[in-house]
Amino acid sequence: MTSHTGFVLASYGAAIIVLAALIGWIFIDQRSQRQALQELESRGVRRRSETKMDNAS
Amino acid sequence: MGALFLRDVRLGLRAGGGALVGILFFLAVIAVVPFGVGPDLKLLSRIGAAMLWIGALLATLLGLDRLFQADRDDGSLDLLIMASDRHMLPLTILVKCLAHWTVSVLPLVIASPLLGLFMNMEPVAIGATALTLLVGTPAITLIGAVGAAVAVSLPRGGLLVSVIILPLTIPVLIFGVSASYGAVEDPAPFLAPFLILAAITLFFAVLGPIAAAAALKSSAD
Amino acid sequence: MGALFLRDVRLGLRAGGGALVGILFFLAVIAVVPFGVGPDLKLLSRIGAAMLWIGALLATLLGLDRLFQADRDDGSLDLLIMASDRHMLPLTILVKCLAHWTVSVLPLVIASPLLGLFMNMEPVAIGATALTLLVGTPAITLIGAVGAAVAVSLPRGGLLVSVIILPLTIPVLIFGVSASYGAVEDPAPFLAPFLILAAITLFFAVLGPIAAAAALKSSAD
Amino acid sequence: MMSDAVSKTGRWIDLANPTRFLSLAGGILPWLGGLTVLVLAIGFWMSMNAPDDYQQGSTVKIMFIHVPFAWLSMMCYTIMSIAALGTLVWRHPLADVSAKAAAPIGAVFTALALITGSLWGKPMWGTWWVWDARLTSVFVLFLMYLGIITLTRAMDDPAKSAKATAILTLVGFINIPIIKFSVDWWNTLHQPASVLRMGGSTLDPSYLKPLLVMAIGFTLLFFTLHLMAMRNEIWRRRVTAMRRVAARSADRGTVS
Amino acid sequence: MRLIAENLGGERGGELLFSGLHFAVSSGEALMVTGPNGSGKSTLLRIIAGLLVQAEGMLRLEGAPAAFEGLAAAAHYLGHLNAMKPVLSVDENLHFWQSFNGRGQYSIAEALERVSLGEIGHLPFGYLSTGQKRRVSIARLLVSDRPVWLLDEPTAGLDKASETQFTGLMRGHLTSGGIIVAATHLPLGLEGSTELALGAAA
Amino acid sequence: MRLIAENLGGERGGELLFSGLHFAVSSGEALMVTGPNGSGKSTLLRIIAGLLVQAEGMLRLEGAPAAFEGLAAAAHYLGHLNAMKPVLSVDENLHFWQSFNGRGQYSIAEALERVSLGEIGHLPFGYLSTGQKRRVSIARLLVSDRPVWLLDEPTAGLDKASETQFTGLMRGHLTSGGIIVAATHLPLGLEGSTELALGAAA
Ligand code: HEM
Ligand SMILES: Nc1ncnc2c1ncn2[C@@H]1O[C@H](COP(=O)(O)OP(=O)(O)OP(=O)(O)O)[C@@H](O)[C@H]1O
Ligand SMILES: Nc1ncnc2c1ncn2[C@@H]1O[C@H](COP(=O)(O)OP(=O)(O)OP(=O)(O)O)[C@@H](O)[C@H]1O
Ligand SMILES: [Mg+2]
Ligand SMILES: [Mg+2]
Repeated sequence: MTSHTGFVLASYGAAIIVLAALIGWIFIDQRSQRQALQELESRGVRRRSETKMDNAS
Repeated sequence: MGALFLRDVRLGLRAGGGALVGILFFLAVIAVVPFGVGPDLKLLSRIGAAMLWIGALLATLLGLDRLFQADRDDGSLDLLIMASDRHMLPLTILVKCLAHWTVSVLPLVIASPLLGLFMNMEPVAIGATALTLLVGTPAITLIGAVGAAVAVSLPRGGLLVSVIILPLTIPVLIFGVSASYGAVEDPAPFLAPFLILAAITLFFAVLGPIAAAAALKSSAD
Repeated sequence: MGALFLRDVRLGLRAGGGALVGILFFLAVIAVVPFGVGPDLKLLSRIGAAMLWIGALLATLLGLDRLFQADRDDGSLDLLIMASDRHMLPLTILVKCLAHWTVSVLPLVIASPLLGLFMNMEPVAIGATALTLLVGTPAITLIGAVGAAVAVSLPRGGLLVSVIILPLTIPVLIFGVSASYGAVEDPAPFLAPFLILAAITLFFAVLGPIAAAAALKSSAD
Repeated sequence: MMSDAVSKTGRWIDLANPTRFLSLAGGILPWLGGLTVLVLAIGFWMSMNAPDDYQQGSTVKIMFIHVPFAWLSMMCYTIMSIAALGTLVWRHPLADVSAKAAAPIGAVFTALALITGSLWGKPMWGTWWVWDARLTSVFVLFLMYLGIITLTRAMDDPAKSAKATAILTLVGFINIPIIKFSVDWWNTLHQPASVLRMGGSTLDPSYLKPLLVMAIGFTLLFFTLHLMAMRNEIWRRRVTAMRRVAARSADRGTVS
Repeated sequence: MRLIAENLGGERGGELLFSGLHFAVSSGEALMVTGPNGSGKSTLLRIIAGLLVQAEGMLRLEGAPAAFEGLAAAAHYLGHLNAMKPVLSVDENLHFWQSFNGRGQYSIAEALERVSLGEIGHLPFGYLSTGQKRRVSIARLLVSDRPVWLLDEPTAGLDKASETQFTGLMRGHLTSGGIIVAATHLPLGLEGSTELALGAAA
Repeated sequence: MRLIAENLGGERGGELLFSGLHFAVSSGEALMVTGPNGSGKSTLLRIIAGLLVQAEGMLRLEGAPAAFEGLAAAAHYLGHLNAMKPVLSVDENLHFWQSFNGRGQYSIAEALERVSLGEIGHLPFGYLSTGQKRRVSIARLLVSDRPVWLLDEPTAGLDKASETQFTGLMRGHLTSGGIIVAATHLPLGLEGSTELALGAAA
């Protein structure tokens, strides 16, 4: 029975590691996209739809 | 439509030597397997049908990625899509698939009995395998058309197309092989899987061209 | 030359969807086999090496016919040939072959141990197969390059090409597979077929590009 | 007839404006994330305290994660297929974003189902892997996830890859019933359905409860991650669009 | 027959190239689309051909003969690519397009005669020179039964004599009630055609 | 540096297209090859580029800098096809040809600036319009180190402004001691260039 605990630990461990990697990747991606957006906005670039709306108003 | 079929068959015969590539690739598969399995003739005859099916499946993949790409590269695809009010695009695609199958796969189906002999298969098994190949391989081409249409704008989509369609062809393979076995082994039925195979082919004869047409339409730019 | 290698690798990666595709393709091929042959692990482990080699052959062949054709269609080939006083044409071809091999075949060689596990092969057999693949598959690319070059040079299509090329790849396949088996089965030798395989690769590394260069030069028109 | 389609697209953009989606997601996400952590913690505690099975010993604990992962791998593909329909039929602008964001998450859950299944199979069946129908079809599902991911990455124009991927996803949906019913169609090693089946569950409540809590927890986790990935994808598209506009307007010497 | 565009706008890669275009071309009329490189001429033609979807506005063909259901079915697009297979002979290529598109005014032999390529029908298309290839594509227009011609720089690669000859062919098409929309950098020599100038870009 | 042809003859498919051509082009000079479609202009250029073998006669480059061993190595051929990969970006394409051909007078950014495509280096080549594609090919000439330019209808698809710009670039190349041989239907605006008219054919 005890020999099987290894398998249980391994599967829980694998699940935690893989999920942590996924969550980490999503957070890193989120940070880089936010940074890029902020940088572009600070340079005064706008999306086309925004400029159109501005022109209309 | 007849004109399109004729053109594609001509192109296939003249330009690619598609027919021979398929058969030769098939031969290569058949030549290698005995090395793995050893000279055990009984075993060979047992996996014969499976090998013929796997060979046919893989040989169909060769050249399939160019099904629409060649037409796109020279501008024909634009005109084929534009004509879709007169000739329904799915029909056009069906005809192209048929031409591809006739040139690249049919020779291989015809050659399969010969290769069955190499694999020491029984006559009944050979006949059954050839029959299932005849009925089942069009489904592979038709599924492949979807992959080819999806990847049409990628200049070197060859491997990608195969990756996309191989998982989808598995049911065809399962029922093809089990029908082939059903013909020789007693408890296993032949007719049931064979009919399912035919149904799969018919199903993809409808679904494949429609899906491929949708993909092609969205690819035009 | 480095630039050419880089360009072709980039093209292969970008257009086909990345290095992952080679591995995925292989995974798909391997996943298909048990459906045909049945889930018998003993049988699978016996045909494992043969399947790995067939998958590698297929992956090499897919897209190889476009090796020079793509460059010819967009006019690059003219410029590559014109530069032959500075960059020897056989060398250019060798680099192109190398790039094709790196993109389409190498990932698959690297993944082969993993697939060996799936096929339930023994560790020694897995190692031996990976080694023979590493040594042997370049020969297939190089032989294929000759075929691709001849095909480019025949404006009316090269029915002959496949007939010439594929039979040449069969010896590579046979020696590769028998070396893989030699490593595990006792009476069969490993070293002899392995050395022959290496010799074939070296031989075609010289002959292939030279023959292809000759064919390409005569193809320009 | 073309113009009809265009005006329809316009209407849908108004209905599901990505900007509105972003603010909505921003409001929901903290709550959803908190709930996920809570439920997963409870589920984890319950599964640790579940009794050992008389047949399977402590390995039965693997079930509490294996089964949710296996379910989610299929659910994620189903969501992607619905999103594909959304792209093709209703031309919903968020559908493509949803499908593209879901694919990597689904691939991860499928991989985890395979890994935990293998780790369970070794003590139970004595082998890591068999080519049995269910295992192979889950493996094929994994391949299809990867194929879809590579396809979305291979085409750089999102508008173009959206339809192609949608069509492929829909055609590949055939695999889901194959996975679900493979155990009934071919007799295999794998456990037949015991939780989700006609005529009620056959599982003992002491296992069923933690399993259900874990399943809910992982489902919540999936939705949290999916929302976050969708938000990232929308931002990524904005960045590309803005970069392009910046390049073009610099080209004409009129920086807007 | 009348090709009408209202408030038409076209985009590429998310960027609007032109918008608010209004034009109407009736039977026997030609519209010349001009503008610098990258101004969206080809994009406009592909939108009319139904190969791209417009970003905004309406496009329709009024009073087309019953045989032509939609605009795309009535139109024949001559793009930069010739849509011919190099390994097939000129005759085989034209024969295919003729039976696929529906038989037009001329037979293949007549059409080849009209572009002064009478004797080369048996050659593989790949053996022709650039200008000859283009002329075969023009012959494709003649053998197909399509009233609306969409021409994208049709005279690129043609010599002087073929250019005048092509002007004559276009005139013939217009007199027999056809419509022509052509994108071009060079004057095509069609008097009385309207010009649509697309804005300056890159 | 001097490109000399003596008694040159070219054939295609076993048929002699031209024969007995004599010409000599020195540094700073341009030769315009004219003639109707199918008269063999492209054939002549491909013979000079070493891509076809002449049927008769002699062709040589005298006094080339040591770096250029043969005529083919000194020549840059701009054919009908652009020799660019649609999936690679403009920069990547040019970068490849630059390192393959040897670095020329201009950097990639400068060359793109010179053809007024300064800001699109990052776009995939396949996204460009016809004329933009052609201009990138012209930029390829500028980034490569080749004194002899062989141009086959270089201005096909260019708008008016780009045509004049290209004339300026050719002039620059001539002033810096280059040689140009161009096949063309349209006058390229290079005063003082000699013309070689090939006979009429199909
Ligand atoms: C790599 C190996 C495995 C894979 C890919 C896999 C896959 C799956 C899938 C897809 C399901 C969901 C089925 C459904 O909802 O109908 C599932 C459920 C389940 N699996 Fe596995 N499995 C694997 C190994 C195992 C092993 C070794 C065991 C235990 C001996 C096991 C026990 C179960 C159980 C008990 C369920 C729940 C069935 C239900 O209640 O519906 N699995 N598995
Ligand atoms: N497939 C594409 N994807 C994204 N953008 C594109 C694509 N094709 C063209 N474009 C862009 O759209 C714009 C217009 O292109 P278009 O081909 O319509 O121009 P054009 O007026 O025909 O120019 P030319 O005179 O050079 O033929 C160009 O700026 C080009 O970069
Ligand atoms: N690959 C080929 N094989 C055989 N004959 C060819 C081939 N390419 C061209 N020809 C023939 O050679 C002749 C000259 O072709 P070439 O391309 O040199 O003409 P060109 O003067 O450049 O014409 P254009 O103005 O149309 O470009 C043509 O009659 C053509 O049919
Ligand atoms: Mg254009
Ligand atoms: Mg020419």
